[in-house]
Amino acid sequence: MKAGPITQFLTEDKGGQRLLLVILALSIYMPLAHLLLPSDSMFYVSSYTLTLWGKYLCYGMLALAVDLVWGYCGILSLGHGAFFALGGYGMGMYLMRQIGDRGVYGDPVLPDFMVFLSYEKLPWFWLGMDMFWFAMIMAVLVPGLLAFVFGWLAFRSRVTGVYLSIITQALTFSLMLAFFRNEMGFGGNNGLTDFRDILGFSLQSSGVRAALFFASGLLLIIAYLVCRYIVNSRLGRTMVAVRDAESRTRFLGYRVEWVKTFAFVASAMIAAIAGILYVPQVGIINPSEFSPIQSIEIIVWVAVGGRGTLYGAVLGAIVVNYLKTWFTSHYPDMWLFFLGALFVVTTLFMPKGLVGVWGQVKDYIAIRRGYQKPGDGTASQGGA
Amino acid sequence: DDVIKVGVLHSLSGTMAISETTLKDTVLMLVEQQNQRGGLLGKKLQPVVVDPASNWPLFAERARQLLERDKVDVIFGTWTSVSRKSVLPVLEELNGLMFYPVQYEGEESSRNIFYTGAAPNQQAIPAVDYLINELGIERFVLAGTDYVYPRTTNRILEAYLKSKGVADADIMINYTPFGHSDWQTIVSDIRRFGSQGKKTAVVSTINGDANVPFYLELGNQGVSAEDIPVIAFSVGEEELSGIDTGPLVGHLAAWNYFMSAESDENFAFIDKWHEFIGDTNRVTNDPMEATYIGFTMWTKAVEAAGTTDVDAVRAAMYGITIPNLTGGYAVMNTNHHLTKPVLIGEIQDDGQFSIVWQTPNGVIGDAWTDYLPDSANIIADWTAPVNCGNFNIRTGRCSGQNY
Amino acid sequence: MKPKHIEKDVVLYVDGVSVSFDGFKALNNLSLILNRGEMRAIIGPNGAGKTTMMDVITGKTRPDEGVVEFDGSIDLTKHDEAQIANLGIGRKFQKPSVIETLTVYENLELAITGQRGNWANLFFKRSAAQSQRIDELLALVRLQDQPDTVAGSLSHGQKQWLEIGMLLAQEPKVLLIDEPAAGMTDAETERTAELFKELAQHYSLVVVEHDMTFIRALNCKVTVLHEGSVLAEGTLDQVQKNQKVIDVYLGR
Amino acid sequence: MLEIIDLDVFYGASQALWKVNLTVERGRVTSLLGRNGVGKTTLLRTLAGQNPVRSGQVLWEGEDITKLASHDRARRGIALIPQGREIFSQLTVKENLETGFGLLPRQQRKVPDEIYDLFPVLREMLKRRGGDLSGGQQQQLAIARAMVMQPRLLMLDEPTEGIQPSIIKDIQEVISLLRNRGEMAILLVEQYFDFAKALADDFAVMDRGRVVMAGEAANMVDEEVLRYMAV
Amino acid sequence: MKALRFGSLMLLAWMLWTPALADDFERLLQPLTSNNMAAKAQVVQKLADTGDARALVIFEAILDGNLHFRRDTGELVLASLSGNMFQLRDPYTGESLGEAGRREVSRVNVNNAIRSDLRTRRAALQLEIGTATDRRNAARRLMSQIDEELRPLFEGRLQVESSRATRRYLEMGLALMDLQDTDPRVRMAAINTLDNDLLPVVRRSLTPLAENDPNEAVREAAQRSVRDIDTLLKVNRVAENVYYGISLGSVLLLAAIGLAITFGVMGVINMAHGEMIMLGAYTTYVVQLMMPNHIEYSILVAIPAAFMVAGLVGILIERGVIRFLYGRPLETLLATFGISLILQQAVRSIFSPLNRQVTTPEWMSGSFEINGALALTYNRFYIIIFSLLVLAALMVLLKKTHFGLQMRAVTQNRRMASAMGIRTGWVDALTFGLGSGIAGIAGVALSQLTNVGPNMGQQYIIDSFLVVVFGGVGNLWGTLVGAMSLGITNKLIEPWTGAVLAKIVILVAVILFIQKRPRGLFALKGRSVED
Ligand SMILES: Nc1ncnc2c1ncn2[C@@H]1O[C@H](COP(=O)(O)OP(=O)(O)OP(=O)(O)O)[C@@H](O)[C@H]1O
Ligand SMILES: Nc1ncnc2c1ncn2[C@@H]1O[C@H](COP(=O)(O)OP(=O)(O)OP(=O)(O)O)[C@@H](O)[C@H]1O
Ligand SMILES: [Mg+2]
Ligand SMILES: [Mg+2]
Repeated sequence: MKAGPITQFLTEDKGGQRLLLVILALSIYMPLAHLLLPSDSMFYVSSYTLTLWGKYLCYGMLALAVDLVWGYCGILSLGHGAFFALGGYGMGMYLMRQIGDRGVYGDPVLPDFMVFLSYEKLPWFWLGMDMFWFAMIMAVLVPGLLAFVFGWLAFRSRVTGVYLSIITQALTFSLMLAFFRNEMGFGGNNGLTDFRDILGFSLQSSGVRAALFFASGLLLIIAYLVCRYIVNSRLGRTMVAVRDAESRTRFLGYRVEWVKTFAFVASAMIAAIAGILYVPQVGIINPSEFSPIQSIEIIVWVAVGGRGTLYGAVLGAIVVNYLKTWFTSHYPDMWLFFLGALFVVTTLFMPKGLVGVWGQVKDYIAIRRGYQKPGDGTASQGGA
Repeated sequence: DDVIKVGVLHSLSGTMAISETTLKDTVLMLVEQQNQRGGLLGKKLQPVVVDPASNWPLFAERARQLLERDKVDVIFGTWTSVSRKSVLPVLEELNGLMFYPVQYEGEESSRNIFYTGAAPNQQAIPAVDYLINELGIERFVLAGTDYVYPRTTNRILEAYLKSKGVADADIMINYTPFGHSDWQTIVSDIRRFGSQGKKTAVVSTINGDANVPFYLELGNQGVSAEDIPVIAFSVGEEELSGIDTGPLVGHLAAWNYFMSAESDENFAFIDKWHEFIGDTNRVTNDPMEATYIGFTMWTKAVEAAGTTDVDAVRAAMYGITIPNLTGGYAVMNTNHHLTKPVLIGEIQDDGQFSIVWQTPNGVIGDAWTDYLPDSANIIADWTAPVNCGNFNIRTGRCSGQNY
Repeated sequence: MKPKHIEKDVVLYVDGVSVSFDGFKALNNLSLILNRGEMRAIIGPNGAGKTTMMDVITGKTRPDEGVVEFDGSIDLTKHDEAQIANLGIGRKFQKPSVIETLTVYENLELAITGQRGNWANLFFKRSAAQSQRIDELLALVRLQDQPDTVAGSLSHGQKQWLEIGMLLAQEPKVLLIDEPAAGMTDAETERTAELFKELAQHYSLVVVEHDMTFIRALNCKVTVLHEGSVLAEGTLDQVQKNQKVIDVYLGR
Repeated sequence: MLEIIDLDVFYGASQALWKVNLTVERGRVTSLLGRNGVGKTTLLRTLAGQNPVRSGQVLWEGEDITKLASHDRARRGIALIPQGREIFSQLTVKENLETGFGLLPRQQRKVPDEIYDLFPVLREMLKRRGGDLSGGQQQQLAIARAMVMQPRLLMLDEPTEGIQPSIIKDIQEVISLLRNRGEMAILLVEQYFDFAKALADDFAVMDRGRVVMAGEAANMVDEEVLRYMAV
Repeated sequence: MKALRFGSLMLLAWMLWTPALADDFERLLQPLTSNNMAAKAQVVQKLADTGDARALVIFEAILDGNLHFRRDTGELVLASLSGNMFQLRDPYTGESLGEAGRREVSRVNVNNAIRSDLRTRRAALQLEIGTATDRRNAARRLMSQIDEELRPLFEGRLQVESSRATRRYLEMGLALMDLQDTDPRVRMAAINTLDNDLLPVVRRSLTPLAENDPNEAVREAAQRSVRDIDTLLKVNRVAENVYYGISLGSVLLLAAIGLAITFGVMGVINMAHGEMIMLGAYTTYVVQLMMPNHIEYSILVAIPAAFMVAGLVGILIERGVIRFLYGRPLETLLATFGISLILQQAVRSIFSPLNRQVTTPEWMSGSFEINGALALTYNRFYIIIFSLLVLAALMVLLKKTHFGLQMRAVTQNRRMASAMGIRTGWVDALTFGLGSGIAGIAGVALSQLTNVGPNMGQQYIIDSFLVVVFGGVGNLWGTLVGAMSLGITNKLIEPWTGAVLAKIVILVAVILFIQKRPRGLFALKGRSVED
């Protein structure tokens, strides 16, 4: 642990490197296969598969964000779905405005749901959302700002542990209720849907699908590298120190509240970006994304993959969601049994998640052989 | 291929499972029945069941899966409006065909969806007419869950009531969140609102699980159907099967179907259902009838078209007429909505409804309500020359189509 | 107000501090003055308030009343733990507390003096001097063979040492050291005393200990606390003869 | 009598105890000495059932207890005063003392007065939460808590740590008193050489996970022992 | 009760028997078999006009819902379902007419209007001949639909009535009629008799007088009375809201107590808590299935049964999963989340995804009337009491028993507790079982208020965590105060904000409150917390 963050990534983060390579390969192969191959080819990627995997990549990024705060900084956020959803709403608003006068009521400005709830004019927070750059900035900034205000207040008051978890849950829950309200101006329960174009290109065209997929892959890779840099830096070690010995870290002179706020905001913004990419691919954003259960599921992905490893989180998100898709179409009546059992089994037998299995196996063999890891045999080396 | 694939897109887990599982079973039953009769166009029907797990984005994903990967010929599915809205773009993009079996708020007509549930004018308006004309109601509480269906319905009703001369002060509107379980305050407000001397009724668009605690609270606070009747648009036999209906006797519901309807078609349907599900205590309800109508019409249309090709089937759908389960006939209109009768039922202590009123004729389902200014000008007609789901008769424009 | 003439030498000024927990007075009008470059031993019965005093100085506990000032005029009661640490007050806890999931090396690296802000931290690169200093400290606390051992799996005594190492890495102006010799062998205790005496040439130290041999070896002024206030002060010999100290603390 | 035979203990993949052999007799104090990190605490914890044994045996009163759970050992009269006190911090002092009552017959479930006489401060603080006590007070509580159990094997892991001199003297007296009653075997880990030596009937010295020297205290050569404890 | 009433009516029918032309009567009944409600309403009117005692029998049968007719012949019969067949009886003689299949007979349907009309008619009759309770209810019913025609009935009854409550209703009824009197003194006296009663009909009847009574004194008296009533109503509303608040609080409390053990004491982030509640509710359902004839006592059986069922499942979960996770509290979240999914699906597979019907016993339904405007519902009342009892019992267990001490010791320091001879395995299992069992009990109570379905647990999990955390983890008093303050605040602001906003406001308030008290309302203080 004496090397710098970048060297460390190159020399130590084998898992991460492998994961990034796979993702890079996917994000090049899948869009190309979708665009170029004939649909009867064995290697063709259908729009179904493409959007599905695009969704997984977004979830992967979301899990990455959660792992940054939870795995490294010990902040168990049960409300990260909120930032994801807010990012998604930002994108949704932009896409809504893109519909223009092609809505069912043909109103040039107001989205359909506003027309039929008798809005006279666009609410102020919808202004400017027809500009892509502005909408994107807002979609990242608003969740970031919310995370900042919320985090700073909570961390400054030293709200920790379950107390923090529960108020993050309360945060997302109250946002869910608020967004459910039709008066809020976000389409209530139905949310935002029926999108047409992005940047003037039809969302249903293969090219846009491919581009969105590629963007998801690329941004996931970038997000991963950013997170990896953070956790490999001394700030990352400080985060771990805060996680495991918060008050002790304070006595070393670190401003714990700022460390946490930093991690929280960074994580919220990554989650928001994931949300931004998610919405055009699944075609709808609605308040159930804020639901606490959704946020808990994110935690579950991270834990299944392997908390505190970053690549484990991404892997966990993809694996769990893949299995979910698979189970729900193959065993629609039974899939909860399988998924539930998966979670239980992972916790019981894979305390370090999927990515820890290999290490576990090695340890097991080592113990069986009575083998002693070099440099670890402290008892025989102490003293003198 | 030698099979015709029928996609079933209903939640089997999550909050909507309670309602939708039954519809999945209904489709399976109808498929089985059709296969016993020798299938369709000489091919067997093969159901493809998936579980979108009450998760709205998942509905779109599953729909895409059904159409693109499983290549189903038709989909029966969705319950909530949002799940339908989520599926809609996928259907339109891939030119799929879906039958939607639930009463809803209207304001929609997609080329790729046939709506076999009630539009507001097939449920809400007749219900209010009944309250005013038959029960002499003068004050109205419009209580609903806060989402699009109640919002729209209540807006329509409000406009309608005002057109009937009901004063603002005699209308109370109340929205509650999904799954609301503590109704004490609201019921007591309703009680107070109804004790001012004018005959009062509650028009309930309360959804799903929130109904049970609502009715329980009504019962416990001693609000009986004779004092303040509640007429509901989302409470059917299945919802009642989870409640002790003793205290609810006399409260009302408006539907196009009640299990208690005494017709031979209905008796046969119920018997078949009991046999299929293996439980004679299971009830039937309106969305099941809507599924039945949709399915039967589809088979008719496929036979008429001689193919399952979506465009051909669609063209064959218009004007198809089949007997309702309650007697009379259902007709598919070119706006993709049905003509069918409206029934008012009172809750009985055995969890059934007794039919106390019925429209003399079928009511034509209206996709775009006439009681809202923005919708009044819009019509849906999927035949030439209009060929549009949202055609503005004032501007002569067809807006909002993706193709 | 503190008398003007001692002001410039005083690094830590505690006056009239009281702390109570649910009615129990852990500190009772406690006063203590520590001069620059002074080493002070503090002894006193269990529960006398020694640790609580350190809690007050380091910002962990807020006093009910009283003045706590650092380096002339900085009012410590107005600062939080991190700020106080950054002002230059370092502390070793009674119960060894290191960051258990980090390695020995990382513990020291976190403690090493320097910028603590997020951005500085994010782009932190160890300078040659810092690397060298960490190596020295590793050797000093005799963990040079285990820099990559996770601190949590050190033995009790090793943790004590690591914590001392971290304290030194911080290079604070004032070191508050709570029971450093606990869990050390006699030989180590001696060595520690030597170490502290050396440190006392550059820093101000407050050392709490129950080991009289150790206190004697420190050879500095001794303050005896009892029931939250100062019972006696002077050289070790003086206080050891004090009958009250014998009664409440030393025993016969 | 406690007999330890060829005990090997691992933490994960690293070995902490190597073929440890030791005997602790009833009515005698065995002092275990050694530098930091040589495995003293590990040994005591293993005896209390807190670390799994890889190989070797522990016999207590003739019975093989190597595989017994911690609480079953407590039920056989083995008590540990752990290093680091391990007070139940949210329980009051009184409740801390009563946690061991489950082992005693109902009529004996009372904290003996002699405990309060030995540690008067505990009597004053019966209602205070254990975690609020000062370090030394907690140490006293930990000793008292073990004594309430009326054990037949008492293991003390650096019991004097953080305790004021006058009480150390008292503890010393109590330990010798308990020894002299002859019903108890006592295993004492201490860094404080004079204390350990004053009480020891037998002694053992550990280094790097091994017992390197053992025997009767009378035969102990201070210099040799101290060599193992030197820096 | 019903039998008695029916019996007395039969007696009366027999006494009043005036053989009319059978054909006439039968012909009158004919429209009952139609679907035309207006015609049916006329039948009722005409039947009543005949004064034929058989009409009473028909009325009673209609109200009880067992008047049917044969679909083929249209013959009126009394029918009751037993198994899959209807048992038929003659409406007048009660003699058996054999059996008929489900679809051979139809019920004579009536609507609310007719039913209400019938009830009023019956009330008039019962005021004469009913039991004391019947008379009181009848007087109350008639009084609020006051009509000059009733005066002789009321006056006649007042002469002989002995029950205070009934007399009061009769007097009020007469006073309400008197309000229309032309003589101002009579009106004045009536106002005095009504004495600011809070029954809605009183205020309603006084309002016109207060607005435009020609006599000034009467007008003023009426105005004063209306004002006083309004003030009283306001007070009552506050009282009502507080009651609602306490009741909501008690629901939150019940839902949270179990969690206060598994999460608050043991530190297990127990996502399956809601499912334990659900198990309790389903147990209630099963118990009711097993004792269909003793629904009244089923709840009393269900409480221990639910405790056992949920408790055992809890113990299984603890032994099977959670015990491997101590020291890894966050992972309990993952495992219990998995368990909760499994339990939900298990219940869905066994009992179907539909809601199950749990009957509320008679003694728990209805409400207790304090005055005309304020009535407290029994079920809520019992639940309040019940929740407090459960809490008290738990507190005693935790604080006063050795097991409680062991429980707390184990959860604080498992290793040391074991070294003290405590069988940590046992204690863990029992503690988790206890928390789960209590959640099961909560399920029994909640089954009386809301749905019993596979998702019901999900509804309570968030609220439960919120309550426990808001109150301060590990402190039962905190859970109590937390639940009550959330409940009451919610209900006090709900009238202003509506249900949705009230909930949002509460959530935001909790978020802000936690900033002030980062460890909840009843925070554990001191050094001990920090490590
Ligand atoms: N949070 C608290 N609540 C109640 N009493 C407390 C609290 N914190 C400390 N005390 C009491 O204050 C007194 C002073 O404790 P402190 O730890 O300062 O003593 P000390 O001098 O360091 O003792 P030792 O030598 O044993 O470490 C003790 O009696 C302790 O029980
Ligand atoms: N939980 C653990 N995991 C891994 N290694 C450990 C663990 N606890 C102790 N060790 C290692 O085992 C060795 C023996 O430790 P132990 O605590 O038994 O020493 P000790 O003799 O009691 O020392 P001290 O006098 O400092 O208390 C040490 O090298 C230590 O690093
Ligand atoms: Mg101390
Ligand atoms: Mg040790």
